[in-house]
Amino acid sequence: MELKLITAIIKPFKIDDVKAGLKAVGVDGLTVTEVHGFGRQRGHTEVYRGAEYEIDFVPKLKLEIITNANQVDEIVNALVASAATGSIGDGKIWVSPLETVVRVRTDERGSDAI
Amino acid sequence: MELKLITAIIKPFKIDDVKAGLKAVGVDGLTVTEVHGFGRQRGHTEVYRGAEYEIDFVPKLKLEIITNANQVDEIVNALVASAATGSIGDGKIWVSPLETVVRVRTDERGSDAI
Amino acid sequence: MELKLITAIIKPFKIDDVKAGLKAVGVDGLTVTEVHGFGRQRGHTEVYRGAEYEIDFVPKLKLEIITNANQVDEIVNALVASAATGSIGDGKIWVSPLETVVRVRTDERGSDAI
Amino acid sequence: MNTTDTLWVILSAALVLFMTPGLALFYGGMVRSKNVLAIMMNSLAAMAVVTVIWVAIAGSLSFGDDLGGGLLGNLSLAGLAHIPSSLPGLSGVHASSLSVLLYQMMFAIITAALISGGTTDRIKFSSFVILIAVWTVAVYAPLAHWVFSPTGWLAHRGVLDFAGGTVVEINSGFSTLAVVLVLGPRKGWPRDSMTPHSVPLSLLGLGILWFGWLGFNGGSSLAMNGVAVSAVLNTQLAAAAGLIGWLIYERTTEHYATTLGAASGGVAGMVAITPCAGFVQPYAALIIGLIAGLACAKAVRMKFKLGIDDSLDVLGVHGVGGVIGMVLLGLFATKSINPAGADGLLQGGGFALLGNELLAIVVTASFAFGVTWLIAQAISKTIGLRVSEEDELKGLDLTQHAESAYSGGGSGRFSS
Amino acid sequence: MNTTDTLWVILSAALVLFMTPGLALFYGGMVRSKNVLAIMMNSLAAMAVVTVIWVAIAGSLSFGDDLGGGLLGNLSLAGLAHIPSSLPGLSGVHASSLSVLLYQMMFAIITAALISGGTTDRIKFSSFVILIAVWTVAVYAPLAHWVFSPTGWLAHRGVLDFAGGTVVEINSGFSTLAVVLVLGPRKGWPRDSMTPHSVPLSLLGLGILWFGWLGFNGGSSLAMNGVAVSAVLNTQLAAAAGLIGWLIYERTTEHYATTLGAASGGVAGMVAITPCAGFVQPYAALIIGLIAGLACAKAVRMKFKLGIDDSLDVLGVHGVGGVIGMVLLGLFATKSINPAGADGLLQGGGFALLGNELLAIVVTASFAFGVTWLIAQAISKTIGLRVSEEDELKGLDLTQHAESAYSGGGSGRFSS
Amino acid sequence: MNTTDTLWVILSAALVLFMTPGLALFYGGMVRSKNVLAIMMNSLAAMAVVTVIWVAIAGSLSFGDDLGGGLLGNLSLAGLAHIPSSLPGLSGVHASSLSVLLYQMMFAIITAALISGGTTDRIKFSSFVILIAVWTVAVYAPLAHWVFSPTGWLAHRGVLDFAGGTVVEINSGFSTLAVVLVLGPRKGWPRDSMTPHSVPLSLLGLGILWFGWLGFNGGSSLAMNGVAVSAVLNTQLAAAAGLIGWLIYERTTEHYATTLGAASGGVAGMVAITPCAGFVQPYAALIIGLIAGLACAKAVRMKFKLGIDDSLDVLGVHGVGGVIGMVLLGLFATKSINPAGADGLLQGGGFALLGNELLAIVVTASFAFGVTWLIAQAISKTIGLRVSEEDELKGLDLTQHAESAYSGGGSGRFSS
Ligand SMILES: Nc1ncnc2c1ncn2[C@@H]1O[C@H](COP(=O)(O)OP(=O)(O)O)[C@@H](O)[C@H]1O
Ligand SMILES: Nc1ncnc2c1ncn2[C@@H]1O[C@H](COP(=O)(O)OP(=O)(O)O)[C@@H](O)[C@H]1O
Ligand SMILES: Nc1ncnc2c1ncn2[C@@H]1O[C@H](COP(=O)(O)OP(=O)(O)O)[C@@H](O)[C@H]1O
Repeated sequence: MELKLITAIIKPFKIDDVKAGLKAVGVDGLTVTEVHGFGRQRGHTEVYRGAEYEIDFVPKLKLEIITNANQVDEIVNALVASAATGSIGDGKIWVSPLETVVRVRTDERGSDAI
Repeated sequence: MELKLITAIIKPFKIDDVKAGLKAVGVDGLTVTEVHGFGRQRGHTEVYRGAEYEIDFVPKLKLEIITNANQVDEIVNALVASAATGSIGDGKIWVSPLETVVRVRTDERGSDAI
Repeated sequence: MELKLITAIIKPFKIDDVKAGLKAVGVDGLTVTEVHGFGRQRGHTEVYRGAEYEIDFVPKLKLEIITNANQVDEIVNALVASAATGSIGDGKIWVSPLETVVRVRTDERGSDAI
Repeated sequence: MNTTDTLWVILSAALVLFMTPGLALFYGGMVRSKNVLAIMMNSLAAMAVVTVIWVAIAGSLSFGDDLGGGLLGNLSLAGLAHIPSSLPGLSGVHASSLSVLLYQMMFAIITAALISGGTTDRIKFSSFVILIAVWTVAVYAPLAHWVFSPTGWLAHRGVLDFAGGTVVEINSGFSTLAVVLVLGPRKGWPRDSMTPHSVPLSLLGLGILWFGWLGFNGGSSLAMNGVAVSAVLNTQLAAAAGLIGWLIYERTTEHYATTLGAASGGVAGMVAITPCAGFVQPYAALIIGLIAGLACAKAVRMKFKLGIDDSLDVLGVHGVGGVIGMVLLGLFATKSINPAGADGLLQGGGFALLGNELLAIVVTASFAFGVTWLIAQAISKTIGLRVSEEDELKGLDLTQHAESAYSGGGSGRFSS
Repeated sequence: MNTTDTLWVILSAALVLFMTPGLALFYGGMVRSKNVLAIMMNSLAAMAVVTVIWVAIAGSLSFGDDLGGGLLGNLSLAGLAHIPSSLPGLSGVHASSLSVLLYQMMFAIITAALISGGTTDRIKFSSFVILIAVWTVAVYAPLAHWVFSPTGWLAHRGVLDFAGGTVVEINSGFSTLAVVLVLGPRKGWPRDSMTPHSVPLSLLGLGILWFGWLGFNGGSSLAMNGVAVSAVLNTQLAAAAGLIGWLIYERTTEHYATTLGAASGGVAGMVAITPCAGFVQPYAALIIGLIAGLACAKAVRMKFKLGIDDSLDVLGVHGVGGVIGMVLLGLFATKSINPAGADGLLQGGGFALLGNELLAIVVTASFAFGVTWLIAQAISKTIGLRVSEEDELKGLDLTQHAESAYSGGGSGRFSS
Repeated sequence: MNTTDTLWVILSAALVLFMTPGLALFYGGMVRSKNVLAIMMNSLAAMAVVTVIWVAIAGSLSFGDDLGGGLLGNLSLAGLAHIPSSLPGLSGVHASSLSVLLYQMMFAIITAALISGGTTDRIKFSSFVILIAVWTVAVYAPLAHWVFSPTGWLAHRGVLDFAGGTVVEINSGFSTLAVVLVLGPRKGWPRDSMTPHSVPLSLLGLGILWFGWLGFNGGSSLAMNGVAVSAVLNTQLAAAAGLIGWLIYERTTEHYATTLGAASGGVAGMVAITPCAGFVQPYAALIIGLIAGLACAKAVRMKFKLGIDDSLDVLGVHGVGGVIGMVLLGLFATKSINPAGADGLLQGGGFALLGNELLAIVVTASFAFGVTWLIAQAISKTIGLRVSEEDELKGLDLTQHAESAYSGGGSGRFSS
């Protein structure tokens, strides 16, 4: 069975909703990274003793999910449904091909490792 | 020569063992990210003035290694051997295809850039 | 239109230059992660009450940029041009294939989602 | 003027002043990192605004000549320009009058700052400033006059309150409750996780509070004498017992003992001993602290059932702890420690004192709640009390103060 | 020896000592995380090195018998081995002479530590140590003699300076300016983002500074009396008003009110009241603080135009604030608060005092700037004042001290 | 009762109390972030548990009427209910007896808290509580009686120890050694990296310790007099010299000067001056501090060779520093500073004092080590002293206290 990596950038405060949305479609493993995004969404201004700084990097979370190819659509849809707020900066999802997956504990490979 | 990206999620306290294991098979470059994982491994409970929080995200390290395709197996095996503790939550490894690698300093491309 | 993911490891203090370099070639979205790199660049020594620690992990930033395939070369060149200092540890760039990209807010797919 | 007494009062004033930054840290550690500066700023604002208002008017309303019926002082002390050698009713005090007014100013500051523990994460900065400015005049000053000035009607009736079980503790608890009810709970509360962003900061705050509280209670003798020594000792004992009480509650009901619980228990013990410090014996201080630790641990767990987002438990710790202290003072007060005091029920003094203490509790809680509720409503209906939903989500540090508490550096974000 | 006075002086000495770690935190929070240890280490170095130099020689140069013309003390007190029961010119002081010398030592320490606010992020540790060692003897001690010893020429002329508007504030401001001009700006300044890595750390520092400053100013009466009480009260008032002034500046010109601004305004107010604390009435303290808050807020925004990287605004806050305090003292001083003082212009005293204060400002600023510039040049030309570009980029914590302020743990980097 | 003396003792008590949260921070910064709350909690526990035990019994065992032979006090003071106007043997003390007992309580607290510096990262919380409870009665109280009560056998022999070189410093050092030997090293020590998670927290702790130590040593005169002033001054001098000594060691042997080294040197200097503070001249304080800084810097580097994981160097700093202080007191003590003292070897007093000091060192070290070892063994064999390997790996904050020191927020982990 082919394997895919789904990467999603989301707004941090949506993490609980997204977790729930993913659980509903059978995802029970993922890896989260705190990242900063730059895009259409405006950042903010900070001021320290009169020195103004434009901060255009916005805190985001990156989710990585490895999955069987046949589940990709369902998961992407669940991500979109649970992460969207409708306002700019909701984030991106991208899907990449994988060649192998291994479970470290057991050395299982492929779909069994997920 | 084809190039691959190996990504490994491991338990943080195994980093020294893994580094040693990788060195032994000739890996002398990698990139590490502090991440949080969610999976079979149970998290823990925290309590603040009686409010209980179930924390299911577990701290993990993510390692990214770019390498020639012919070394992938050896590296994956070294990762499994050095990162496994046998208990749940030891992590995952996945391998993805790459199209180019560039060394920023010299603009070298491909295998030379590793 | 084919889509690609460009990943770049750079020295943290170059982020402003790189952002400017990327803007010049039309990149207006990216995601940044704080990472630690291990490679040829030497780390440093820390000492606490006589206990010496060799720290070989060096702070780096990881940039991820999703883009149309036809822009990859231009972006990679801009990255090399803006991130290079000429000294060891300037970092790596790698390019991977993507299968889909989705904008969470609108559910747009493919090039439109970038 | 007795110089030793004055020195003691000045030193105590400095210690109480130091408690407010301590409180800012204690509270700051407990909130999420996006709101830490905003809550610390509330304490800073109290240090500035209440100081000015106290000098201008509130100090005089509290300790000026009584206007009649023990209800309020007049403006004889306004501006602190002409200070009599002894304040009305305090002719037995030999510390300089100015030092006493300075010391009392610090009480007004920290009481105002305490309110921020309930309103954190959602109150507009400008509204908080207006709130505490009005409140210092309309709520704090009358209460201080009633209880701390011997010419006040509660003091005159024989209510005992050594260092502010009513004026500081019950007052802050019920005033905060009023503001919180007008303000509403934080978005996402109690569903979302709102864990303390830095417990060590809170523990540091506790350390400063504990240190300062020795002067907060000790100084209330307004003289360096045996009563002052007892007050300091009792504060230490009640803090220790309160800490133990809270941990006992946690261990027996929930099987763990937390550091935030320990810190909270220490505070609860010191809150409860505040009215009692110069009136009770050491063994009583231990009992009072222990009961306060147990009871406040229970109390803070009830807000979830009541659905009241008193975020950092001002009511649960200061309100409840203050009530406990006042009630137990009615039981344990003894003239053997302080001849100027009274004997409580268990010391053969009958119900007289207990009755007075209960009256003071009811009066303080009602007055503080009622008037503060009116002030909060007035602000809410006019300029608004609360930030927008979007600002609340982004955090008050950024949206109210254009700052981030912690930053990595380069490009404003990444360490370089 | 009067024990109460001695106790007050000792307590004040302890409070001033505590201000230096407070300053280390105030400053430490404002720099990037790669330089926080280095700047804190500068304060630690001042606590160690200035202590030794003070005992060995500088204390005596300041308070020993005048060598003639009020220019410098002799070495009669060197080593603090033989201390007369009262110091030259201070026969009216009944606190122990040793306690006074101890108290004054703490002033020398914090004044030296203040310089690090300008030189941070680029000064070599060893050079900073040498700088403050020489400076304590060549700059601080003469100024302290001129102003703080009644036998000094400025004091003798009638210059009033209660707790160091010249010796501490103007001195540190202009000394720092001199070093900064020799040192040059930080690499990347002002283009690169250099945001504070931990504002809560700075706010904690402010809390400690505020607490300590009550003793810094209060203790300068060298006796527990009405002047001491006034000095403490005025310090509190000026801090409050300074905080408000700075925030008013921010809100009216830039539409926000920051916590770092609040903290800075509190400091500005206390700086300005330092020379005035025991000489003015409460209303004047409020005015002085308010003006200082407004003016220093403006002043710190001018360094960008001048292109001078006085990184944490020692000149803008301490230099400017000190000048404001000295000038306003010439207006507001009144013998009604301190019979040993004088009446200022607005108190019917004419221009005499104001003239003296202006003279003291000019003398202090010129002397501090000039001599410090020579010292900094000498160091710069010999062992060098500044770290290498590469070390500056990596950060001083790693390159000067082989340490990281914050670390995760495992493999020296990741929490495990 | 002399009010000035009492005020000095009370103030000193407050300063010593403040040292324990300071210690919690000093230690907390040095451990990994997964164990910071646990070690701070050890200090909080000492503040609570030792307070109660001191009032109940240990204070009386220390300062009650001697049971015979100077070995232990009786229970006359138990509960602090009936306090004589002067404590046995202390009729020359005019501070209130209760204030003295309060002050001494703070010593017992911090001595117990010091032990956590050795046992951190692996000791069970409940076992630590039991350990210090028993230890306060069985180890601390007897030692305090022997040395601090004039009726104790060591004091009676003429042993000098101004503020606890034996009772606090050597005692904590060797008691910790005993517990550490029973406990064993941390998993992974010394191979794994265990870098301090927040050096600024430790530097803040040092600042508080330094501030408090002025009262720790100064207050031990139990009166505001020239000896108190000398004690405060000497503490400052030794801290400064200790800091310099440690840095000299680092620079000459390892080519760097660290901030943690500076902080440790300051502590080492203050440890060593503790027994000497009120007995020696300023120049001697500088020498004592310098030697302590050098020697303790060397000492902490030896644990790696000995394979003893005294994690934060309680033996290396407090044990070694205390021994150095006691020995040098035998050389430098002089009646010119304190007529109630004695002359040391270099002051023409012969070997008498030095002999006494050496005896006190040996007795204290042996007694503390021996009895503490028995207590630790008893706990280890019954309820266990150490957490499980898994819990140690996860960290004590989570597994002992169900808390994380630092958290981002949302989902309990990520800032939102
Ligand atoms: N080209 C890109 N490559 C990588 N990440 C991107 C790219 N564009 C946007 N992102 C990520 O997606 C986030 C949201 O993008 P943004 O343009 O702000 O809004 P939207 O998702 O509504 O289009 C960004 O903060 C960034 O993390
Ligand atoms: N489907 C997945 N996609 C991405 N990462 C995963 C996935 N499943 C698990 N992980 C990562 O691997 C870690 C370990 O997984 P877990 O299920 O806990 O145990 P095990 O590795 O023993 O199967 C997780 O914490 C998470 O970081
Ligand atoms: N094989 C690799 N796989 C992944 N990342 C690598 C690899 N080699 C180097 N890196 C990353 O690139 C950074 C720079 O590499 P380094 O070898 O130090 O210098 P250079 O870029 O000059 O070759 C490293 O810190 C690491 O983050």
